[in-house]
Amino acid sequence: MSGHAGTAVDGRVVVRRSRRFELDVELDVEHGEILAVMGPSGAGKSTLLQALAGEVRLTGGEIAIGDQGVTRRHHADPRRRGVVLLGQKPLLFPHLDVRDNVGFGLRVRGTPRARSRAEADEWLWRMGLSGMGDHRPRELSGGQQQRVALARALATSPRLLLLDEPLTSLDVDTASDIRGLLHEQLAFTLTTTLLVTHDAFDAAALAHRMVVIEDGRVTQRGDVREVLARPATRFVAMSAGLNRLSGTAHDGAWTGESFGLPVRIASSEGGPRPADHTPIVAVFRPADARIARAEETTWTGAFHTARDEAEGEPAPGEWLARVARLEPAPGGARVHVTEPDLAVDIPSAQVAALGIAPGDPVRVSIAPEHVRLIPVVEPGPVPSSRADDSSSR
Amino acid sequence: MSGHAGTAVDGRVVVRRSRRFELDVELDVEHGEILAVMGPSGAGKSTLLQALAGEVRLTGGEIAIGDQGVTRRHHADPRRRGVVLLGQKPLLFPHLDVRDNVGFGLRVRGTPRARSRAEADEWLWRMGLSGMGDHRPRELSGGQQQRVALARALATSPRLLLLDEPLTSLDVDTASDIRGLLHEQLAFTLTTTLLVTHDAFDAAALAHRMVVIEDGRVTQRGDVREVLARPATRFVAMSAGLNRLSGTAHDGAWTGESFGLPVRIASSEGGPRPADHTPIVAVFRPADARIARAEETTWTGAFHTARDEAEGEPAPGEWLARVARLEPAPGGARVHVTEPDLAVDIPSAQVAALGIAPGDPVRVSIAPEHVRLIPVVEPGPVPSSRADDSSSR
Amino acid sequence: MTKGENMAMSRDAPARSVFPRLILIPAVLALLFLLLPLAALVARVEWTSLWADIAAPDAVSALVLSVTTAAIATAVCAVVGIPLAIAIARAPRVLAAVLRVVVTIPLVLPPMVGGVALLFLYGGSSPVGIWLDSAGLALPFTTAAVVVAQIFVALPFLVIAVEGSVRTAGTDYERTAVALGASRWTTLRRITLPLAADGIVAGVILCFARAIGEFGATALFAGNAPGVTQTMPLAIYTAFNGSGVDQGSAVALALLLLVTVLVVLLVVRGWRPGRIR
Amino acid sequence: MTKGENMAMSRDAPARSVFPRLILIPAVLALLFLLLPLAALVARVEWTSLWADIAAPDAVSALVLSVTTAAIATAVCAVVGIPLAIAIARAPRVLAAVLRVVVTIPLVLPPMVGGVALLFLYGGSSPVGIWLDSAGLALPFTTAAVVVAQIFVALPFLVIAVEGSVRTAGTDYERTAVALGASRWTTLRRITLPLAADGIVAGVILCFARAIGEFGATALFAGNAPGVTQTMPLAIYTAFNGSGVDQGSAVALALLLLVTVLVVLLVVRGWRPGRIR
Amino acid sequence: AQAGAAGGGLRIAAAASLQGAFDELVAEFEVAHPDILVAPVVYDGSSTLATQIAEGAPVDVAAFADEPTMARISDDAEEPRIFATNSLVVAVPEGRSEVASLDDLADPGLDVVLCAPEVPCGAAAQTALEAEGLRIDAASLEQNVSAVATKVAESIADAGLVYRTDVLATEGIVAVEDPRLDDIVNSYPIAATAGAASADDAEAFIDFVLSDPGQQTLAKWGFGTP
Ligand SMILES: Nc1ncnc2c1ncn2[C@@H]1O[C@H](COP(=O)(O)OP(=O)(O)OP(=O)(O)O)[C@@H](O)[C@H]1O
Ligand SMILES: Nc1ncnc2c1ncn2[C@@H]1O[C@H](COP(=O)(O)OP(=O)(O)OP(=O)(O)O)[C@@H](O)[C@H]1O
Ligand SMILES: [Mg+2]
Ligand SMILES: [Mg+2]
Repeated sequence: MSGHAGTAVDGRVVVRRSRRFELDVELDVEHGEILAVMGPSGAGKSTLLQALAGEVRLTGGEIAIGDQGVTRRHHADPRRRGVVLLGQKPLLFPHLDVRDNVGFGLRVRGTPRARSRAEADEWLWRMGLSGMGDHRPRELSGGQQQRVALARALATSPRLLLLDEPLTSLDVDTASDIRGLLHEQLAFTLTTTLLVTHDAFDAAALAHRMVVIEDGRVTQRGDVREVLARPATRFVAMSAGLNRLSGTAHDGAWTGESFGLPVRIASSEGGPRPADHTPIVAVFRPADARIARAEETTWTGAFHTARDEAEGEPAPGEWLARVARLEPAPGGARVHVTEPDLAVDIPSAQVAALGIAPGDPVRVSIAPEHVRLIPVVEPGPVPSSRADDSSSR
Repeated sequence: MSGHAGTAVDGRVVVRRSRRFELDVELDVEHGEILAVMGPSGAGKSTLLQALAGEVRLTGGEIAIGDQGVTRRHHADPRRRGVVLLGQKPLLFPHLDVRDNVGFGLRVRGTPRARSRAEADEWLWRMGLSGMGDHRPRELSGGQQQRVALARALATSPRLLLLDEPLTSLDVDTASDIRGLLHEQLAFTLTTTLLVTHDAFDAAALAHRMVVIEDGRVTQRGDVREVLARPATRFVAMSAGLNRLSGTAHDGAWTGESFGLPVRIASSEGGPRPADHTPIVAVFRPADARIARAEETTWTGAFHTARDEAEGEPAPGEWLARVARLEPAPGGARVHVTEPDLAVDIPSAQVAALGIAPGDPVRVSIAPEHVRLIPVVEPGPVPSSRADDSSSR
Repeated sequence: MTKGENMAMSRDAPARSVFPRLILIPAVLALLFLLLPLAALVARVEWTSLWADIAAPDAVSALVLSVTTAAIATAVCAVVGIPLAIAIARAPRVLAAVLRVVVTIPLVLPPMVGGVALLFLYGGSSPVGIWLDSAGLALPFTTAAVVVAQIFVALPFLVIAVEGSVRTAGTDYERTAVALGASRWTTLRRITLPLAADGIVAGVILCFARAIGEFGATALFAGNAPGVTQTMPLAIYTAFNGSGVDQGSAVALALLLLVTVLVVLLVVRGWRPGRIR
Repeated sequence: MTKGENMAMSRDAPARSVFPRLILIPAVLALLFLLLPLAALVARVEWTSLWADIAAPDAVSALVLSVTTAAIATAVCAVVGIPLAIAIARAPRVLAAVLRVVVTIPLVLPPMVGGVALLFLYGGSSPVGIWLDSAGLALPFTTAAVVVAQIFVALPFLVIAVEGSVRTAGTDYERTAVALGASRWTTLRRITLPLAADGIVAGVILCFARAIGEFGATALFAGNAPGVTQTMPLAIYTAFNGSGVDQGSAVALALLLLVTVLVVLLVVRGWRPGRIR
Repeated sequence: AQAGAAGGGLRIAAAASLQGAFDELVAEFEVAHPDILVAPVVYDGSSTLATQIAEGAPVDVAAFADEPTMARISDDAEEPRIFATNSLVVAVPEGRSEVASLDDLADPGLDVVLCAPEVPCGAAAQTALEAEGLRIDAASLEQNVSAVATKVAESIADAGLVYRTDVLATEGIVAVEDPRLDDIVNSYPIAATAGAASADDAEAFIDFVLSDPGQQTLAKWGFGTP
C-alpha cells in the first residue's frame, strides 16, 4: 500500500483494544476530502481517530499521514504531522479561560498575544459565544463547551482534522449554524477531515465520502449519498432513516414472506433487473409506506382472510402485518410492524382515525415508485481484510 | 403556589449563574409524568435539573419535590428525596467496574451483593452491553459509557428521575433500542421524569408534556405534540423541523412581504379565522414546500417579472425567493431561501434537474393543505414571571 | 491471550508521555543527589562486624520497638489525619488555606523543640500533665510517649498528602453517589477514600517514614531507655554519640533501619485502600 | 453586581460537601493534637526577655541565614525535584513504584545519619570530597553545606507531593496541547505545571518547612559557625543545650522561627505557579 | 541487667560521654550487688537529661558531664558529688602531622573545630585558649564533642579540641599531648534524684562509682580522678 500524490491518509489501521474488540480498517483519504465515519456505538470510530492522532498505538497495519508513516513501532509526533483530534470529550484546559483555550493553538505557534486573542474572539463570535471569552470552561453549558472545543480545533488550521461527534449535544438550531460554519470553513481551507457522526444529515451535508464501521470492520464505503441511498446493512438503513427488507428477486420484484404468506414488492425504478432467485433488499422510507386497518379486527380473523386471499394472486406491494409498537413522533406517529420488521410513519390526523394498538392486524402497502431494489453484494465493495476471525463477536 | 395531590414537582426555580444568565422557571409535574425539556444550547436546561437535584443552590423561588420543600436557604438531601440526576457527563465511578457501577444504587440500599450483581448484569444486557460487566469505565466507548450511566440511574428506581440528554452520542439504531427500553421502563414504574433532549423525536416518543426554555425563561409549554405542531418561537419550529413565517392575518390568510412584494399564504385547515391585521405565523414542513426555477435566470430579470405580476392579484401560496444556501441531505438536498427565510427539501432526483445555485431566483410554493396558521400570542400561554428584566441579554 | 493478560495490557499500555526529554537531566541529578550519600553510607559498613551489630539484643529490641510504634503512630495518624484532610479539602477556600498553614507549622519546628513543646504540654509541670498523671496515664518516658512524639511530627505529612488528593478528586462523584442513594458514610467508604487512594498511600508512606525516622522529639519527650523508648534512631544516636562505642555499629544500625523500611514500603506500595470490599 | 463579584461568586459557590459530619470529631482532635503543644510552648515564653533574645545579633543572623538557605534549597529542590516528580509520574508502573520508594528512603534516615552520610560522601576522606577540595569547592563548614544538607532532607517531600498531583492530572490535556501544536516545553509550562499547581504549592511548602526546620544533618555536615552555618534550629539547639544558659531564649528563638515561617507560608499560599504568563 | 521492662531496677541516666565506662561499671556493680537490679542506663546529652528530670523523668541516679547542668536540677536532686574529671587534648586525624602543639591551632590555614562555648567542652576550650592568649577562628562550634571528634576523624577538620576519653573512643584520631591543657579539667558530678525509688540503691551505686574499683574502671576509659 503506497501513498500516491493527493493522498492525505492512506493505509491500514489495526488496533486491538481487548480480547473482544479489534479494529481493522483500511483508509484512503484524498487531500481536502471530508470523510464521514459512521457506525454503531462501540464499533471503533473513536479508536480509529485516536490511532490516527497517535493517542493509541497501532497493533498492526501501517498508515501514511501526509509524508509520514505510522506503524506499530514507529510513532510520529502528531504535532509535526499537523493532526488535530477533537475527541468525544471537549477536554478544554480547565485553568485557562475560554478565549485562551481557543487561542492556545495560535499562541503556541508564535502568534502575538493580542492577535491570538482577537482571533479567538472572532471564533467565539462565529460560534455564537461572543462575550463568553472570560469564562472558565466549567462555567459553560455542555453545548457551549462543545463549541469552544470545536473552535479551538478549527483555529489551528490543521492539515488533518479529526472530529469525533462535533455536533452532538447541540440543539437543532445551533447545530444547523455550526454545520454551516463547519462546511464553509472546511471547504475554504481545504482541510482533510475525518468526521465521526451519528447523524446521516450531518454526513450528507458535510462529507464527500463515507465509511461505515461495524464491530471494527468496514461494512460499506463510498459516496455519502450513494451509501445512504443503498444501505448494505441494517445499521446503515436505520441511520439513513430507511426500511430495509431482505428477500429474493423474482420476476424483477422483491419477494419475501409474512407469517408464511408470500409478499411481493415491486419497484418502478429503472436500472438492471435483478437476476431471479438472487438475494436482494427492498428499501423505502417509513413516510412513504401506507398503513390501513385490516377488515377483520382480530388477528386470527384477519390472518384467515389474508390466507384465503393469498390463494389467488396477492396484491403486489401490500400485505398483512401485525402492529408491534406505536411510537409518538413530532408530526404524528411511527408504527413498528412485524413481519417483516419495518416502520411506517403516519401523520397526526391519521393516528386517531386509525385507532390501532399493538397486536392489531393491519394492511401495509408501499407504492412501487417509492421502492428501490438493491442486490445484496457480500462482502460488498469493502476491501476484505478479515484474516483474523477470532476477534469478531 | 401550593402542591396538590398527585403533584411530584411544583414551584418556581430561580438560579442566577452569572451576570448574564439567570434561570427563572415555573414547574408543575404530575406524579408519573414525563416532562420533556427543550431549549437552545446554554438556555439553562442543565441548570434546572441540577437545581432540582440539589447540585446547585436556588437563588430564589421555592420548589416542592414530593413532600419536601427546597428554597434558597433550605436544602433537602436529594437522597432522602429519591431524586437521581443523570447529567450530561456520565460520571461513572472510575475505580469500579461497569457491573459495580450499575449495581451501586442497589448495593447502597442493602441489596445483597450477588443479587445486585445479577440485576446489574440484567441491566447491561438490556442496554446491549452484556459481557462488558468486568470492564472499567475508561475501557468503554463514549456511547457505551452513556448507556452504563443510564442503566445506573434507572436501576435505583428513583422517585424523580432527571435525565440530561440521555440518548446523545448514540447512533440511531442503538438510540432507538434505548428509547424503547426507556419508554417501557418509565411507563412500567410510573417514574416521574424530566427529560432534557435536543431531539423532538425523543420528546414526542417519550414525554407527555414539554417545556421550552430559552435564555432562562419558559417560552412555550404544553402537550408535546401540540407544542411541536404550533411552535411559538423560531427555536421550537426548528426543533420540530418546521418552517415558521411571521406575518399578518388578512382575509383569513397569511400575508407578508418578499423583497417588498406582497406574499399571501392560505391554509385549508379549519378552526377560527384569525382576525384581520393581527400578527400570525404560517407553519409548514420543508418537505411540503415546492421549489421551481424562475422563468428568468438572472435575479434582476426575475424580480422585474415578479414585480409586474404583483401588480395584478399575486398567486396565493407562491412567491419569488432567492437561494441562500444548498445543503446536501440524505435523500436529496435542503434549499435555504430568503425572503422570508425558510427551508425547502427536495428529493435527490430533483436536485440535478433543478440545477440551482446560491443567488439564483426561484419560485417557492406551498399548498394550503400543508399550512397551519397560528395566531401569535404574546407572552403566550407561559405563566409570566419576568419581573427581573435586567438579566436578559 | 488470556483475559488477565488482556486486562493488564489495556491498563498498562503507557499513555504517551510528552514531557521534554531534557528534564531527565535534572531528574537524574536529583536522584543521584539522594542516592549517593546513601551509597557512601553503605560503603562504610564494616561487613565483618555487621551481623554482630545488628543481631545485638538492644538493636533487635530497638528495631521491634521502632516498627511497632511507627505502625501504631501511622494508624493513629490515618484515623485522625484522613478526617482532618477531608475537612480541609472541603472547607471554604479561606478557612482551608489557614488550616493548611496551621497543619504545616509543626513541620517547621526542629524536632527537638517539638519534644520540648510536648514535654511542656504533657510533662509533670503542666496542668494537662498533672491531670494525666492523676488519671494514671502519665505519658512522658513511656512507650506511649514515643508514639505521641511520632504522631506529632508525622501527622502533618499525612494530612497534606491526603488533602491534596481529596481536593483533586473533587465532589462530582460523591454527589453522584449520594444521588444514587448512598449514605454519607457509604460515600466516604466507597467513593471518597478509594478515589483518594493514591494520596492516602503516599501519605501513609510519608507518615510511616517520618515516624520511624523520628529522633529529636522522641529523645526529649520519651527519653532513651533501651527496650522502652529507645527506638532505632535513638539507638543509632547513642551508638554514634556515646563515647566508647564503635561508630561502625551506628552505620550498621542505620543500614538495618533502611532495609527494614524498604521492605515495609514495598509491601505498602502493593496495597490500595478500598480494593477490599 | 460587578463582574469581579460575579466571577468570585461562581468560583466560590461551595460545592455541597457530603462527608459525614461525625468525622469532624477526629479532625478536630488531630488539629488539637498539633496545636496544643505549640500553645504549651508559647505559654512558656518569657515575655520580659523575649525582645532581648530575638533581637540578639546572633539570633538575627541565624534567622536571616535560615530563611536564605531554606529559600535557596527550596529553589534547587524545585528545579531538580519537579523534573524528577514528572519523570516518576510518567514512568511505567513498576519503575515508578521503585523510584517512589527510593525517593522516600532518605526520609527515613534520622537526620543525623543523613549528616553522617553526607560527611562520608563529601568529607575529606572520600574521593568526591578530595576531588571537590582540589577544585576549591570544599563543602563542609560553608553555607553551601547548609543548603546541601537542607536539600537532602527536603527534596523527597517536594518530589512526592508533586508526583502525586502530576499523576492525578493525567496526560489527556497534555496530549491535547501537543495535538494543537504545542512543543513539549510549551506543554510543560502551559499545561503540565499549571494543572499540577496545587501539588507544587504543597510540595514547595513542605520542602521549605522541612528545610528551614532542618537540624540534624546540618549540625553534622555543615557545623555550627555563627553567621556562616548556624541556622535557627542550630541556634535554638545551642541555646537549649548550653549549660547554665536560660532555656527561655531557646523558646524565644523557636517562637521567632515559627512566626517567620507562618508569614512566609501565608505569602506562598497566595501564589500559584502558571498564573503569570 | 535483666531489667528490660519499665519500672524494674535502678534507673541511671548518664551523659553520653560516659557510655563505655558506665556500661562496664554497671556490670561490675551488679556482680558486687547481686541483690540490686539495674535497668539499662539511659545515655543522652546532659542538658537533655536535665530537662527530662526537671519534667519528672523516672531517674534514680544522674551522672552529668558538667556542674552547671547538674545545678539546673538542684531542686530535684540530692547534693552532687564529683566522681571523675576529663581533660582536653588536641585531636588530629591519624597520620597527619601539621599540628604539634596547642599554638599551631592558631594557624589560619587550618580548619579547627571546637565545641560551642555554651556546652561544657566548649567552655573548657575557651578557658584554655584564653589562658594562653590564643585566638582561634573556629570553622565550626559544634553542639557536642562527638561531632568534633567525627569531623576530625573524617579529615573534614584538621584539628579539634576534644576530651581525652574521646580520643580513646574514636577511631581515626590521635591526641597531640600538650601539658598546658592538663589543668583544664571538667568535673563530672553524680547525684541521686529527690524522687529516687530506692534511695539506698542509688547511694550504693554512687558509692560504687566513687570506690576504688569504680575509679579504676573510669581511669581505664581515660577519666581522671577528682
Ligand atoms: N481503553 C480501552 N481499553 C479497552 N477497550 C476499549 C478501550 N477504549 C475502547 N474500548 C473498546 O473498543 C471498542 C470501540 O470503542 P470506540 O470508543 O472506538 O467506539 P466508538 O465507535 O467510538 O463508539 P461510540 O459511538 O459509542 O463513541 C468498544 O467495544 C470499547 O469497549
Ligand atoms: N458553573 C457555572 N458558572 C457560571 N455560569 C454557568 C455555570 N454553569 C453554566 N453556566 C451558564 O449558565 C447558562 C446555562 O447553562 P446550562 O448548562 O444550564 O445550559 P443548557 O441548557 O444545559 O445547555 P446545553 O444544551 O448546551 O447543555 C449558560 O449560559 C452557561 O454559560
Ligand atoms: Mg466514540
Ligand atoms: Mg446542558
